[in-house]
Amino acid sequence: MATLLQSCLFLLVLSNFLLLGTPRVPGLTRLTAFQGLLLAALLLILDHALLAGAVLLIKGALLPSLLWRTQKRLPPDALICPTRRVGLGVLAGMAALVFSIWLDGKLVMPQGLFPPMLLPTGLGTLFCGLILIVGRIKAITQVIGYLVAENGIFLLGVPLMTAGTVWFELALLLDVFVAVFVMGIAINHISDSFASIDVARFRSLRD
Amino acid sequence: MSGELAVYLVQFALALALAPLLPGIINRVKAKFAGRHGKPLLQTYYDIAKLLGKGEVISRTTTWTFAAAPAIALAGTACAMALLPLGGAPSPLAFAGDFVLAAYLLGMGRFAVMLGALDTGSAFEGMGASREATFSALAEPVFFLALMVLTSLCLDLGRGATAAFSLSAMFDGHTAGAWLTGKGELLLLPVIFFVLLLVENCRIPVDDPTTHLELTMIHEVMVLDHSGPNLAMILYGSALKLWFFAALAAGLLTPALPLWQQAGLRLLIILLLAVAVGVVESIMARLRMERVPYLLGGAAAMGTLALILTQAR
Amino acid sequence: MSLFITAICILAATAVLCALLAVRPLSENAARAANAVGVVGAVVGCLVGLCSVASGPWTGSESLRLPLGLPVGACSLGLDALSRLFLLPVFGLGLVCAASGGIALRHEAPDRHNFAAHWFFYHMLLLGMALVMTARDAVLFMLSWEIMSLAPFFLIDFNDGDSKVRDASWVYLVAAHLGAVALMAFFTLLWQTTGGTSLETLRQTVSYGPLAQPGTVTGTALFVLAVLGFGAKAGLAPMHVWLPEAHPAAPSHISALLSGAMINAGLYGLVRSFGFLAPPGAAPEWWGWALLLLGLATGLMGILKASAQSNLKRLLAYSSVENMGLMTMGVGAGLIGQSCGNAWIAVLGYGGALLHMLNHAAFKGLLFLCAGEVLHATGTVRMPLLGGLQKRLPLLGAAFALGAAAIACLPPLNGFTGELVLALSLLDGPALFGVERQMGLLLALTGLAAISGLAAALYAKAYGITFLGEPRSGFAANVHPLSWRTLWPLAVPAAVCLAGGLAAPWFFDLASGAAQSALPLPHQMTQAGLDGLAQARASLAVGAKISGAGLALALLLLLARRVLLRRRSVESMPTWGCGFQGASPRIQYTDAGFTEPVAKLFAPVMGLKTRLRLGQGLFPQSGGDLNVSAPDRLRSGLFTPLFTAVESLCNACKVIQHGKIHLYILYILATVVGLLIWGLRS
Amino acid sequence: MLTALLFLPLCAGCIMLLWGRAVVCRVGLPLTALGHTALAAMTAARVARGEAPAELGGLLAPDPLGTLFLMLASVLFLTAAFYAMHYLREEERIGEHTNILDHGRFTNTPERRFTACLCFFLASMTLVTITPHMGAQWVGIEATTLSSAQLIYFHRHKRSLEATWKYLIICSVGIALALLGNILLSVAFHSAEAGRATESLDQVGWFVRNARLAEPTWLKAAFVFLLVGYGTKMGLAPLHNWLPDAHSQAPSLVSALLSGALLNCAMLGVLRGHQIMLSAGLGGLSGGMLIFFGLLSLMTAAIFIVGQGHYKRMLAYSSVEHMGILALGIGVGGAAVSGAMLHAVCHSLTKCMLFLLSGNILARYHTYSSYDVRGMRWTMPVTAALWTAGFLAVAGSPPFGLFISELLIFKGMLAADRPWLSAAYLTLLAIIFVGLSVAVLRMVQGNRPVDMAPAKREPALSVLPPLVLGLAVLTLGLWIPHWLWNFLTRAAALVGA
Repeated sequence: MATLLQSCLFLLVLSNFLLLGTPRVPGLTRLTAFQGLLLAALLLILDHALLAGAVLLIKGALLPSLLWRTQKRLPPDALICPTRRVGLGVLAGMAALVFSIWLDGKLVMPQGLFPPMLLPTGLGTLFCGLILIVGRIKAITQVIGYLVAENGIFLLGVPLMTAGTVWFELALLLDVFVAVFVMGIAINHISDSFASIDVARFRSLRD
Repeated sequence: MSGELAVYLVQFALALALAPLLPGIINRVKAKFAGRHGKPLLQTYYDIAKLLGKGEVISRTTTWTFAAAPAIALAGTACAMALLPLGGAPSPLAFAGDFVLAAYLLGMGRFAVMLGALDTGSAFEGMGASREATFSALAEPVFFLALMVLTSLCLDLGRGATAAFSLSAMFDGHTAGAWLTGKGELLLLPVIFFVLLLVENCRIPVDDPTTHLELTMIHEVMVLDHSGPNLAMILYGSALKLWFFAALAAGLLTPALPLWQQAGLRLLIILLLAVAVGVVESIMARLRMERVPYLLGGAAAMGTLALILTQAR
Repeated sequence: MSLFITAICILAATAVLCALLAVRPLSENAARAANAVGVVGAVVGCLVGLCSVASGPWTGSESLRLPLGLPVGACSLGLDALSRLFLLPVFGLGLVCAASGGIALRHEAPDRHNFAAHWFFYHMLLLGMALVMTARDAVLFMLSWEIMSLAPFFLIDFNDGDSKVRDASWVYLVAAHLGAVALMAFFTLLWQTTGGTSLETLRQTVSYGPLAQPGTVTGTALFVLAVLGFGAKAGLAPMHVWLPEAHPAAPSHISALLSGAMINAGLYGLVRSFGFLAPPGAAPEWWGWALLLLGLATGLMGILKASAQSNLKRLLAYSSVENMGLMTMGVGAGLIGQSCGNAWIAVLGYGGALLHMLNHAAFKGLLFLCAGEVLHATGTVRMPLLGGLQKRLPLLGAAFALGAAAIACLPPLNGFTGELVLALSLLDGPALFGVERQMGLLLALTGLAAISGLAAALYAKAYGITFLGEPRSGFAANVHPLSWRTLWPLAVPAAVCLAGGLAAPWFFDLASGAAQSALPLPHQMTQAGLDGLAQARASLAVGAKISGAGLALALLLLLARRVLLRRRSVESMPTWGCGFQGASPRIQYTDAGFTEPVAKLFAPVMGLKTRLRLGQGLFPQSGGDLNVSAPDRLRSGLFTPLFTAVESLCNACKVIQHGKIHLYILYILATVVGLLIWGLRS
Repeated sequence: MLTALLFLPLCAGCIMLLWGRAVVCRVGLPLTALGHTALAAMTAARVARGEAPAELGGLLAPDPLGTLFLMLASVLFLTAAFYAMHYLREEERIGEHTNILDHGRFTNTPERRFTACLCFFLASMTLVTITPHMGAQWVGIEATTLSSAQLIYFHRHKRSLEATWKYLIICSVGIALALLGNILLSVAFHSAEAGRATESLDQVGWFVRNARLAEPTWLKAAFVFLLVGYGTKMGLAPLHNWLPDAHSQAPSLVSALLSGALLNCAMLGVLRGHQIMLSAGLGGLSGGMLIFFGLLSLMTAAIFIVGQGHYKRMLAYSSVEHMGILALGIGVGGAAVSGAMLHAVCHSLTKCMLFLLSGNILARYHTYSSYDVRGMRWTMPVTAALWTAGFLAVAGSPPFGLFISELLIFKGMLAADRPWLSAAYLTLLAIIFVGLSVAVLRMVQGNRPVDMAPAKREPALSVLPPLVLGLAVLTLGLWIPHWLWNFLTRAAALVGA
């Protein structure tokens, strides 16, 4: 049981670094789907079967397919990021992991609530998502980064379900779904009117 | 008291009467130096009398300002004179701070004359007014400095604030004669007053009243356009002014003697001062205009020095 | 008190009425209606106000508390001698300026200006000033102070089509607001330290409160803030920069009101706040010296800058700065006397300052109104273009001459009296202990003498160049005449100038009453103070008699001249050109030429900028020209660099808003990390 | 009644969305607003009377703090709704739009969707203000983001799209962090939860009551995340970057609502966290962080207001400034908190007024640049007068309400013995005043542009709403009713006054 959980968490961390290291958008989309699967698995291990199904549905299938559809509509050259940013991103990811482990040491654990390594993993995923948003300058990668960050938060919320507060996860799923939906719409508008989803071009509003 | 009043009144009458004598004395001294015989001593009286008998020629440009200027100047000077203690007898009008009034009364006359000069719209008279304005503005603080030495001295002598601030107290023999009792710095004051006399009455080395070149004049050029009774008033007014400053210097030099002697001594000193002016005028050349401030600055320095010394005691 | 409230209500009602009129579209009738309402309201209100000031014993103090619907402060008003004294110029000039303004605005185009708005702000200004002078609560004081400071902005802004006017009004607004900020700090700090906002109770609380012992940090901070805040209003150097900008830009009746009544509020604030800030023995002596020096510097700077100006209204503005400097000297002397235990210096310093305030209101109001009439008659106030107005506008010339003589401190006019009392106060310096104190006061008196001497020169120039001689340009040559119908408002301040000189003791009673109530003296000194005031009053009485006699004598001499000249030839000829025949108005002395000797002496302070363009060739056909200007050094040297520095700093920092969204997210990330470390580092 | 308060705008929005005749939208909007305001007023009255209304099993149970912001949001929405009637008519009249900056043609979002989103926006703000449940509050705030994104993108051109995107991404990230804050919060209370008998929905109250039992480290971390998350939405520097863009691109009435109502709702989230920290005895830390943000926001506002040429951005930065002042007031604590409450009220009214006016100016001059606007006092006198008054009010000069509140906050700083903080506060306020004055006066003064017709009567619906708001602010500067002050103090008492 515990070993399964730990290996899931390890895979999650690994997937984070893969995300940070992947320059191409399709790869990122697949990895998000993979993270969704991992989360579902994790929930199964902590035997929340029902929620696991929901997660599998939304994070594992719905959102990736949505992203997939969006990126199909985009010109292929819009899907590659410069590699220099990628390298920096991985380094930043390392730093994020170290920082979250530091936090883990600082926070006094309530007994029996958090499995070991879950907190750093969650925080690390969150930071990795943010780093992804910072490092990539495509609109769609920012959506993916947001998704990853939400995964991290979701992960941190998981132990609380044992404490009975389910609303976090439900709200989160709903929210993620709607948000990504709206963002997808926005991306479509962007690609229509800018003929590109390179947010680095979003510089007309400044001082 | 009544004796003092009598002395005062006599002296005041004398001052009014003898003032025009001073220019005569000065001219006579200068003439002697130049080896000429010179005008009669009473020339100013003759001039005034003659002018009073004449009509006037008035510039078309001018207004009532021009017409009224000499009268105002004369009145101001006369009132200032009335505040002066004469012959050791305090002025019956004396009050705390009367020297401020005296200074501003003279200023009033000066103001009127300047306006009268500007009223003619002549370049020369405007020039004269400008110079007069500048020099009198610089002379005023010096005048105050010199008098402040005396006020602080009065205060040291234990007079109350109210008594100490009037000319009559400053110039009674005890204060003014204090240099005899070892307050040597007081001897600077007559010098300052003499300088002020030269500046205020526009004598050489500040101004040359008798030159024939208007460009170099100050006072004379301002009154170019006056004639007849007005010019008479101007002449008499400037004579009074001369007397005023001479009396100041004289009041400092006379020690505390019985009233009548003091009065006589003072009169004598005034006349001697006229002689001194004449001497200075004949042995000195006129300073260049931009030098005059240095003269006043020197006087101011002396005043400050005297002040410090008085305070230090 | 009830009369005062009535006056306030009348002014407020008129203001509301004007506000309602202001929304109507501009038209001839609207303008006329607005003028009528504004003038009548102001005149009636000010008359009632004057009655309220006169009502009741002068030194008696009444107070009144109305509910103020704010969680802080209270609406408590009070009338004591000080308030009454400062209310006199407010209501008096308010009345005069309203009347003359109503006449002046007839010349303005009704479709280019919103007269109703103008009158609305005029009444707001009057209201603000009246409330400031009577407020007995810090919060109420600040509110009315800000009303008083904001209203003039809209009044100065009257001709806002002109960029110069816009600039001037902006400078005014900024100066006023910065001053108000300092005051906010001042009063709030006071409130914090004493625990109350009522100025009445402050006096008691401070005397045993934390400010009782001199030289505390709080006390120093309070002093500095007060000087900054009130000094900015009073125009003490270097906060005076707004005055020479605002007064030329504003309509003349506004300049008169601002210069005669509003800037007094700064002095009032200083005096009032020292009333509770410096209880007997609590004021460090250096406060007095600081004020004395500040006043002296302001006075000298003001008079020298004034004599450098060629624009008549700018000249008057700088001379207001100079006069405020003199009053500040008086207050400083008062504080010195108080802290050195010399009642004579203390009471006469205060009395002189307050008396001079009263006089200054009269003659400065008169002079500004005259300048306004000159503007209406000729279309310019640039002295190089004027001259010969005395012949063309005799009434106006006489009024200006009177004002000029008064402000030049010439007896028998009122300017002299204040000067005399100040001089008496400083003269007692030798009675202090220590040569440095004695020399300090006496040298200050020397400075005072220098200032008044320069003032005489300045106003000889102002009147002589503007009104005497021959017209220097077409502006002055063909003026449109002014009848007594337009000039009658000037009669009031002119009369006050004369009465202030000839009836000096009565005017001094007003000031001395205020000085007693304002200056907190320990009771062992009160008797001496009363004696001092009595002595000064006696001196003024004799002085007034003598100068009156001088006036009589002058009239007598004129009469004698008239008698002599009867039946004699009085011919009028052209001015004697010393043999030069081709005399023309252009060879007259100009203002620049008149001040040239002074300018040479004080070049560093005056900072004249001369631009000389010579004609070409040996016999130049096109005449060259000489342009002399005196920009304000403190503005160009201190404030402009400061503001530009701040602006460039801000512009340099603007790069952080670069528009790159992913970096914005980076900001968030960095903030989270930083705050987590801050929160959990222990 | 609370349920009605929540569902009235929801249903109205749905109706507009489904059966979206223009007349329905334009008439329905003010009607909804009126009904909502009436209900809100009733609620406020009950709360003021000291009752504790609760519905949906305690999910909706407003406390004074929330009720205050509820009233604000409702009133502002009312004015904006009336303004919208005029605004939408104008928009329809223009028909074919061209972008002011790049002159590209664009169309508007369908009116039905716009009005519907307005209603949803109101509903979500209502939820935020009246629920005592942190989670529900979080949901509400997220909902405001999603519904207002549509509003910002009303004019469908590139710039508004860019603004919308930035708004969406930055705020979503912020909200996500806030959610994490919530999670950490309940982790902090986990051990305490064990002793909790029944699952009541009045979370805030419960947290506040048992804050001592909570695990401090987690509490700190939770507060950090809440602060950053909701602070992003509230527009505290350096998290404010979406704000000027969104406010400058959104239609003016939307900017008015965002700046006047939304920012306060976001602040409510921060306040809840601060409440818990205070009762946990960690008020020092949270106050310090608030002061830090406040000072930073003031600086940022000063930097960008000085020499700002874009008058809507200028207003946006002034919102940043005032959020900073609020943060300062709350962080300092003591007397300053009630001042901050008053400040929130006055700022919302003033800023709403200014943004509505900016809409008028934009419609008349067709430019964002204050350099190109001249002589407003001749072309649009009423707007010009209100614009000037609004400038004075927002710059915090008497006799407007903001002066009183800023004075109280300053007093609080001195009382808390922070002389340097108060000095910096005054200095920055002065700089901001100067910066604002330059731009505003430049626009108001001067001669009428030659190509522009002289003043014609301005439509009543375009000037009346701002006028009403302006009068309200003026009144608050001279007379604050007793009941209102009591209400403010009660609200302030919850956050440590």
